[in-house]
Amino acid sequence: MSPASSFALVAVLAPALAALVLAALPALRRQGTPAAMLCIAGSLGAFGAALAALSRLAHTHTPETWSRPWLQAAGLSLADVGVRVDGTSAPMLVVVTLVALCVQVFSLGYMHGESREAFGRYFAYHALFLFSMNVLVVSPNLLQLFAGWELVGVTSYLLIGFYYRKPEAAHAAVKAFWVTRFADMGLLFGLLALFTASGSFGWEAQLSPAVATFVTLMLFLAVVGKSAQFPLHIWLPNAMEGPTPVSALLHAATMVAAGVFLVVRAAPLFAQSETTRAVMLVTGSVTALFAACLALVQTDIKKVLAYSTCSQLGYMVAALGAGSVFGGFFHLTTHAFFKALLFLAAGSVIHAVHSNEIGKMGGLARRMPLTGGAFIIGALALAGVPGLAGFFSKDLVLEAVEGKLGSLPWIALLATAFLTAFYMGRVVFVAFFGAPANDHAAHAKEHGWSMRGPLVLLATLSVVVGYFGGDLAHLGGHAYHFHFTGGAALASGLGLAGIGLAYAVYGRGPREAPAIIATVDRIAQSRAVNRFYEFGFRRVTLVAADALAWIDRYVVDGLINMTGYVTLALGSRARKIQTGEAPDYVLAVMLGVVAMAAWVVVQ
Amino acid sequence: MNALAHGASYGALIILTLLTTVAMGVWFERKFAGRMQSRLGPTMVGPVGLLQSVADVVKLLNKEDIIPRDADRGLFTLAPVLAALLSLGAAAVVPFSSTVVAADLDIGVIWVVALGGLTVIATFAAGWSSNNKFALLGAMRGIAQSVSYGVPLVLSVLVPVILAGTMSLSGIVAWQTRHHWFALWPVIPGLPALGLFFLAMLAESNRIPFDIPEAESELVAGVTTEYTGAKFVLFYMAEYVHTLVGSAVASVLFLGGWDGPIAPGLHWMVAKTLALFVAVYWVRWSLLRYRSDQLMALCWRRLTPLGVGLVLLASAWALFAPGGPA
Amino acid sequence: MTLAGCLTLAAALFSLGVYGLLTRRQAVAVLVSVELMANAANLCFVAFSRFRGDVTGQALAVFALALTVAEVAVGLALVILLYRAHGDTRVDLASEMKQ
Amino acid sequence: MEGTFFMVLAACALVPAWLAVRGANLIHAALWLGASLLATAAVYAMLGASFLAGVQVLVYVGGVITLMIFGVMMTRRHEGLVALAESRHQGRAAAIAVTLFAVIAQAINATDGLDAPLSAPVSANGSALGRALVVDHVLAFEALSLLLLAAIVGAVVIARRRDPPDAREAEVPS
Repeated sequence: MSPASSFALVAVLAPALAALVLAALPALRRQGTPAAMLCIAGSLGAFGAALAALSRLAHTHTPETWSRPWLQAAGLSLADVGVRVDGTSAPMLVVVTLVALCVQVFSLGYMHGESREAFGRYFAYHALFLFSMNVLVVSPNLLQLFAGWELVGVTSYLLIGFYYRKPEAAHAAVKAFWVTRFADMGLLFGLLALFTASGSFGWEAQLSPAVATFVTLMLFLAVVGKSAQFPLHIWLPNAMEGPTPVSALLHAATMVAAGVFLVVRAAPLFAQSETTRAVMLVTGSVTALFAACLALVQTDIKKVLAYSTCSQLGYMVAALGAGSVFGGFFHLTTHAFFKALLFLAAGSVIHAVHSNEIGKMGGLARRMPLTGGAFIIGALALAGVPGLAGFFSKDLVLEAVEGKLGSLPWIALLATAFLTAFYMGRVVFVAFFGAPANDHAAHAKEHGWSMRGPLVLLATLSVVVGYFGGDLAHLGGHAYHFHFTGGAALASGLGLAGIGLAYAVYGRGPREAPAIIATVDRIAQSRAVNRFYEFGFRRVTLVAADALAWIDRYVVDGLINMTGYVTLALGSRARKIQTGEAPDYVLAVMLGVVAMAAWVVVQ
Repeated sequence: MNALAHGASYGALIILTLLTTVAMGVWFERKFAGRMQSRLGPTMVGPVGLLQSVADVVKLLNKEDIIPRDADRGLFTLAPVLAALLSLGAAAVVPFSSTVVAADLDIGVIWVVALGGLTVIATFAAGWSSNNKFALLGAMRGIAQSVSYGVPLVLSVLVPVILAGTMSLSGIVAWQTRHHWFALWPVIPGLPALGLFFLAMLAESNRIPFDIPEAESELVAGVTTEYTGAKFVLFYMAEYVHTLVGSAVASVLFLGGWDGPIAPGLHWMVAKTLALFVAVYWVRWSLLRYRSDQLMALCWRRLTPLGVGLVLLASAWALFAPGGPA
Repeated sequence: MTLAGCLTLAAALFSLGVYGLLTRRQAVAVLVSVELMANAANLCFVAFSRFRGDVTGQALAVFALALTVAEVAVGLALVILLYRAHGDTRVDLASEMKQ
Repeated sequence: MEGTFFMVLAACALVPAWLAVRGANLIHAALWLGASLLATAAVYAMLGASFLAGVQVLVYVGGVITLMIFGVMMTRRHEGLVALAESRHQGRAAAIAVTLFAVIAQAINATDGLDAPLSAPVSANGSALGRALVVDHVLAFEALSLLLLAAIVGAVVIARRRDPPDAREAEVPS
């Protein structure tokens, strides 16, 4: 077993160990802080191991796989389980463990007010999540990836529903679960088709065009669900009912990126289908633009960020659809840092002002300079301001999309870039500048170092990570070298313009929203997509279910009940044979004996 | 046919002898009891009352043969006949000397024990058919007692069988003639086994101190309450013969049978048998009757475990002792 | 004396036992019939043992004998129980299982 | 001579057997069963199984019949000793028994080689039987011992009275 893969294995098993201990020892879990420490230790170990694996890989530049056959039957194994360390999984592993570590440390402060029992439970879920995500990331084939995929789905469910006494949270958890589960059917079908066609769950199989299209479309369905792409994005805003650090970790940086990661992972498959990539390109750009529009009008800071996440994931998907695997992956990496940063900063703000509404904030930059600075750095990175992480990756995406499908996606993404800058500017100006909206905002204070430390770390990374694009590309065997082009200038210009517009609109205190924004707001309020699903559910699914229920009750059950009645009737007749008197039974036995003996003799 | 003739002639001889011995035995017992109780016993009929038994028999045979109205006539008649036949039948396999034996069966031991066990049937038939509650109670007690004491009896009999390695009575005697009497060596399973056999035999033949089926102070005369005349004679005789045959079997099994110095074998055998017979009377006129539950407790809690222990010891002896049975 | 004779005798005894088993209602009488059947089976064992010149048949008969004794012991215990429960020992009285 | 003797014994077995299964009197039935078993024992002896014959008399006639009678007496009131209650299956039972006998007899008839005179007795002194019991079939022997023990314990437990007997009262095996 080579060093890199053993490090990766440690990265998987360290949080697993923590989760196992916390599951097996409820007494320890209910202690709260020790459980949290154990969980963070696990994450720290995982992060260290991931870093070691990455450096090892950077040294050798050789992908490594360690695996064991699984589900053996008749000398064949269905698939392998193990770890694979290559240019995709190693950086992803580092990103995941690092963000998880930051979020967990942040949570120490953020979740401080919870009861000790809930505190321990929270961290136990976190450890389980990290384990699941790592399983997904390092998997050497798509079957293990599927297992990790479902595991993170479960932990997502658990963490969204963390405040399970709150009806909205429980509802959101169920919604997220069902929507992603619907999408996961695609993954299952895709895997089955892949296995049928190629006999394995590897992502390097060569498939016929039709099969490749089917398989990748099915996989993409799962991506749409997990990465909250239009039209299955509806669960992500609701998922904001979970604790804010959870949103930062699962629903911004890591889990939702798993969909993108899947496409990156299975790039050889996706490369075989032009159709799927076109679908991805369209879906990605539509999602990016659509979600950005919705983000314009949200008043809940977390929902702004949630739609922003949708939008950025749309960017990544569009990049992948355009054929730029590295573009998508790079944006995934940078986005993970600055979006986690944004969410944690938002969490810090929310913790201070006890509200999610940006209208109830204001002037926070002065009272919480570190948080405000971190949020602004994140917002600038997201807006694609030159020099920050988002700029490089977004530029790469735009470059990839340019010219595809009549340039419509490119235009959409450019518009998105503008809108992104605008809505982030809106949030920044409304929440962090101007006058405090109320007493909470006026007396907001910075929190302890457990919350400030991760912000500083992530802010730093949001600034610098863009410059490592070349190394990242080199690790994955891609060619990338940044050069400032006209497209980049256009994008950053649009971003700056968006910020400027936001300043013009919101910079000097709250003001009546422009007419166009009000229109978008009205459209958003109509919840068209959700209502479409509700219609589909109530009118189609429920009616069909009612019809099926009728058939089940009166036809299927009727048959069964009839069987029962007939049996009963026969039984009450047959019961008369059972006199309960031994001589009668003996008589029957003897009849049988005589009959058998006679049969034998006659034979 | 020769064997058959041999068996028949010796059988007749043995039966006659037994019956004579019974008659003499009754006289002897009465004299013996009289002496024990500081009285004379029979003196009037014949010299020293020797013909008293004959007179008694004649008297009994002349008595009216009464069958109670509600009795089960068939069984009532069958019972004494069966009792007499069984006790005499047991005598058929007992070797009185190396030649004086009616049927030298290879499973003589089992024959004796089995017929002894069958006596129960006769006891029961008598008690039940009499339609008399004393008789029935006596029969019930008799059955419980016989079935229970059958166990230590068989166990004690197994000791010589194991040591000699044969179930033939004459074979056992022959082994003792060649080696030693079982009552003397190996003394630990041998002598206690003799005691056990003696006690179990007393119980099986309903003799004092185990005469609970009769128990004249409680049950009038037990199973024989309703019997008179010839049937009573048969019962009486059967009981005597049973005791006599039991004594003979004990001699054969434990005391070397016809083995003895100087005198002919038959004399030794008769002497040993009569000695044991006298011992039975000695006990009868010395001891009191046991209570029914005490009797059972003695059997199951004392004698049966003892018997098992003796059988185990005998087995160990047969396995490990030098010069054991072939 | 032939094997056929012994077997026919056994068959007759067995059939009589069957007849008794089917007609008798008294628990003890049922036991009597069962014993008759078991005895018939034993007779077959012994006859075949002689026929084949193999002592195994007799061994089987001994086993069967012991089994029968055990059966009678338990059976009579049940009869006594039946008597305590019903004051009678007719087997058709013991039909509580019918309900 | 032997054949005649066998015929007589067979009659001695069958007639009491008939009386045992038909007799109205339970006690008589048990005793008739004993008689039938005695006759069977005699057949055993004729077949050279003298040990088995002895055991048959000892165990069956001396033990089983006695137990049965004991059982009858323990469970019947004195006036109720007559087993009047006959089953309603008379005709069917007779038909079954006759058919069974016919079938078996037919099977015996149809099989060749059963009419040959029987060979020499297999065991003269029981030692071969003993060896078969405790050497060849020792496992069955031990299992049977266990069964007997279980039967004894079971019978005692089933038949014992609910209220614990007086300490002085010994348990009567039944």
